[in-house]
Order: sequence, then C-alpha cells, then structure tokens
Amino acid sequence: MSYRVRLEMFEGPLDLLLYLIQVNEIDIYDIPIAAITQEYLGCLAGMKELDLEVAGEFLVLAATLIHIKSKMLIPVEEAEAEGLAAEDPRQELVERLLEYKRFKDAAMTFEELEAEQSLLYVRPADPMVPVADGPLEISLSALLRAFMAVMQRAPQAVAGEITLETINVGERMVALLDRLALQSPVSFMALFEGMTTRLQLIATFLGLLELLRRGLVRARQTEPGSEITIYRTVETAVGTDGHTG
Amino acid sequence: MDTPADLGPLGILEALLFVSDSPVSLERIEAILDGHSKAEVSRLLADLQEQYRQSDRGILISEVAEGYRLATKPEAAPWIQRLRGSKPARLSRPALETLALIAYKQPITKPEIEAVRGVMVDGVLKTLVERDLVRILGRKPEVGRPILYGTSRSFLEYFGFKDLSELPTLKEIEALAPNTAEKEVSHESNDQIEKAE
Amino acid sequence: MDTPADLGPLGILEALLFVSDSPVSLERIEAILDGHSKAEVSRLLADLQEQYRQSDRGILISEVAEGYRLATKPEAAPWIQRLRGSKPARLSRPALETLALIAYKQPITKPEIEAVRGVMVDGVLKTLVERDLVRILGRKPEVGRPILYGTSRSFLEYFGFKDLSELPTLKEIEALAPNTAEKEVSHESNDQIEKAE
Repeated sequence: MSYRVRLEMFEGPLDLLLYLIQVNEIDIYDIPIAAITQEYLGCLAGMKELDLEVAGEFLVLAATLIHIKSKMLIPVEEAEAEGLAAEDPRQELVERLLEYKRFKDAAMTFEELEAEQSLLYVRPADPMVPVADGPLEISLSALLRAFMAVMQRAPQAVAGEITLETINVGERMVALLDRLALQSPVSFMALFEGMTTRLQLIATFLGLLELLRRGLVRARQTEPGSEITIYRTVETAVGTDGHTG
Repeated sequence: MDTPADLGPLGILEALLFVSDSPVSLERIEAILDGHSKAEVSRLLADLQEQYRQSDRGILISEVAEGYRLATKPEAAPWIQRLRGSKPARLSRPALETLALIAYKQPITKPEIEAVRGVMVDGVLKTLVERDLVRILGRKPEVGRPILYGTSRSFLEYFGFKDLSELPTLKEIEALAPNTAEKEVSHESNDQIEKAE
Repeated sequence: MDTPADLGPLGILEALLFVSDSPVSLERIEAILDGHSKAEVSRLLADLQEQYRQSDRGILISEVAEGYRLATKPEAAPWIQRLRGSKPARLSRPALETLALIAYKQPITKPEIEAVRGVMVDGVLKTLVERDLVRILGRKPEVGRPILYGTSRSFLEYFGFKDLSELPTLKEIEALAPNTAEKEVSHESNDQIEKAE
C-alpha cells in the first residue's frame, strides 16, 4: 500500500495513528506495534519542513510507540517472573485511541449539525441593547471577549504598551492605592507585610514602581540606608465603595 | 390602512419573537401574555409555526436553548448569502473536536483537553471563547488553579440543541459513525480519509 | 417539517428583510432576486405588506429613506416593553469593552481609556459607576488631574472573585499569536490525504 500523507492536515499524532490503523484495516485491539511504528515513523520522516512545535507533538507519540514496541519484546513469562504485570503493553495506547476516536466522531456529528444550523439565519442582535432594569447579567467570557476585541482594535503603540503589564501588577497597584488611602505615608516594608509568595512580592514591587513612574505615589528616604517611606500623591477618592469611611 | 389597533395573540407572539435577540422561554412568553396558560402558549406557538409552513413565508420557529426563536427557512439561505456576500464561517476540525470534548466533559481544563487530543489547544480555545461557544466556568481548586471551561448558551443555539441533555450520546455516535459519515456528508466530500489502492 | 423545498418569492423577500440589520434598497433586492424587475419587486413588497396587515401578524414593512426593513407593529409595543423589562440587563458593547479595559488596566484614567478605544467614554463610564461596577480611586497628579478608575468590590462579587488576581490573566487569554484565530476557521479543503499513484 502506498500513499503520501501530509502531516499538517492531521489534527495531531493520535489522528495520524488512527488513520494508519484504519487505512491498514487493523484491529484496534490488536495493533501490530512493530509494523505500525515503522509506518508512523515513515510519515514523520516526511515532515522535515514542519515547524518544531507541531513536530514535537508527533514525536512524543513516536517515543511512546517505540517504548511499547520494546516492552512487547519481553516474553510474557519473563515479564511475569520479574513481577511486572502481565498487562498488554498496548492497552493504555488503545484506550487513548478509543477515547480520542469517540470525540473525533462526536466532532463529525457536530459538524453536520453545524451545517444544518448554518442555513438558519437569525436576526442580527442590536449592538446597543439598552440597559434594562432587570438584574445585571454579564458573563466573564463576554468580558474577556470585549477585552480581546478592544485590544485588537487599539492603535499599535497603545496596545503594545498596555499588554506588557500583567494583571497582578495592576491589582497590586490598586491595592497599594487603597492601602495608602487609609494611611499615608507608610513605610516601604509595611507594604509587603503579610505576603507569602515570591510572586506577590514581585507583583507588589512592580506595582509600586509603576505607581512611582506614573507619579501616583512618591518615595522618600531621609538618608542613605534609612527606611523608605511611601506617600500617596493621589487625591483621596470621594465616597466610593465605602472605602473612604 | 385598515384595523391598525387590531392585534391578535398570534401577532403579539410574532412581534415578541421578532424583537428578541435570544431564544425566549415558554415561561417568559406566558408571563408576558398573562391570561394565557402554558398550554395555550404552546398552542399559539404551534399555530404560528403552522402559518410559517406556507411557501410565501420565509421564516420559521426553531426551538433551541430552552426557548423559541425566529429564523429564516433553510431554503432561503442562498439568497441571504447573496445579500451578505459571504457564507458563515464554519468551525475547523480542531475547533469542533475541542468543542465536543468540552461539551461532553465539562467542566474541563485545558490540560485535560490536551491529554485527550494529544495536541496543544490554546489557539482553538481562544477562538471558541471569542465566538462565545465556550465559557469560563471558574477555576479548578488544585495546583495552578487552571481555568475550567464549559459550553455556553450560544453553543446550544449554534448547534440547535434544546439543552445539554440533547447532545447525542457518545455511544450512539460510535455505533452510527460509519453510516452517518457517508450518508450525511455525501455532497461536500468531507471524507477525511481516502484509501489508496 | 413538510414542503421544505417550497419557497416562493414572497418567502425569500421576507427572509431577506428579516436578516438584514439595515434597510435594504429596492435595487439591492432586485439584484438579489434577479429575474424580477423593479416593478415586480415593488409589487412583492406591497403584497408582503398586505399580508402583514392581518391581525395575527405582529410585524410590518417600514419604508425609510434607504429602503425597506421589518419592524414590529406599534400595537405590540406594550408587550415588547414587558419582554425587555423582564430581561436581565446586559451591558452594551461599548460599556463592556470599557469595563474590561478598566478591569485589566486599572488604575486607569478616562483619557487613557479613550486612547485605546478611540472614542469618548463619558456616558459609558457614568453608567458603569452608577451600576457600581467601577469606582473612582482618586485623581492622578498631572495636568488636568484626571480621575483614576478601577473596578469595585461588587464587580468582584459579581464574578465570585476573592480579589483581582483571580481574573483570568492576560497570559491565559492572550497566550497566542493574534493570527491563530483566523487559522481556526477553515472553509473547505478537508482532504487530508493526497492519493499517490
């Protein structure tokens, strides 16, 4: 049997293996591991032009196949004598393949349903749905999508600057501002009290640097080596969120 | 212009379904049309659907995502595509596989999806979240607190499911797979695999 | 579902008007329904409008400067208001985007939000503060002393977060190159295998 396989057209290593099993009319419960490994590796050989990340996924399964193949070479009695389970070395792979196939088949059913439904058009949603009086309903996913959308549309320069930061730093900045609203000045070290993880410390420190950079807080040190104090330069917020109390 | 103020319950029902941008549940219709029991509302829906059967009507009622919505008849699709100038973007195979996994195994994390599919799914997941087919359910209380994914209401609408219990059972698919694949896909030649002689 | 293949020109016209989000001109309809003259299309529109006069219909054709579109009959308004009133409030797109930006970029000023969104956000910001999703953190000590915004406690409560660190991180949502999204939507070409002779 001869065929040429274009690897990039497969969903992944399991998809390729499943294909080889089907095309060779192999019983999935009794896979001739040596032969299939050979064939699988043959397919991989033709993918030099593929990028490494994709290749990596295929190589992992190649390693698994070779491992199974080597285990198959150990005679059953010997394996049992060594106290190894008399389990078929292929079993785990078979289970993975079957599990994968179940969802691959399900995906095909979904595809058919999608095709049917795509013929039904609904009315376009009004992008400016008025805010109704009922309880608020926003999904987290909707919030995320909105963020992705707005960042994609943002002017390049602005977007670049903005995506560099991570959420933790932003969060720490707000927390620091809140803290300074209650007490200012406060000692530098006090801002890190109660923090247990390295990540928290780093995020807080970066948050503080960012606040300094933006001029939202000031740091003062009376002499080298003495304690640093941090001042809030931001005007205290008026009556929001019950914070000002 | 005659009898302008005259609007029967069927007319009201049609107007309600027309303006709603998501499926409306029976309960909601019942509450709005007070004075009509649930059975009566069902009857009205059936009557409206019956009217829509006529060849000079271009729309229908589809029952989906625990509610009712209006949609155009499938036969109108070619003309609508002319109007829009495009066909709706369909999901890729990786997206469909990932979505199927999420649908059946929700709540599920990204590593769990990747374990079954054997590939990374970041790009696909992002697409699915962007298209609002998948939503974030929360975080799993374990090391790393990975995000848990599940299907959204638009998922039900997109595939025409009334609710999640309508998902075809996985066993069913396994049993039917060879036939359905050939039967339903015939025209578009979706066969992924062509055996070589 | 019977008589599926049977769809007359009126049905097609109805479907076209139904799916369009802006008025459709006579010329446009004529172009789509090729084989029908402008006069015939006018006639079809009149026929459809005539059908809609019946009391069991809830919609009508409204002719505006740019063309024709469907709308609900004015008599249906009280019921539609009930539908809208019973509906959970959602944020408009601009409000949602602004909220998202504030959530991820806080503390942030109005000019900064506007720089990213490219539009003024006064009205939207007011809504978000009124809805208690966004709070004022203070003023930035620079020219104009712009107000700094951040998300409120009720924002966290709404999503069930203990603190902001539970928001999905940018890394989690943006792990991927922007162009992966396009790749996921495949159109045709499902053939995986090239047969070798």
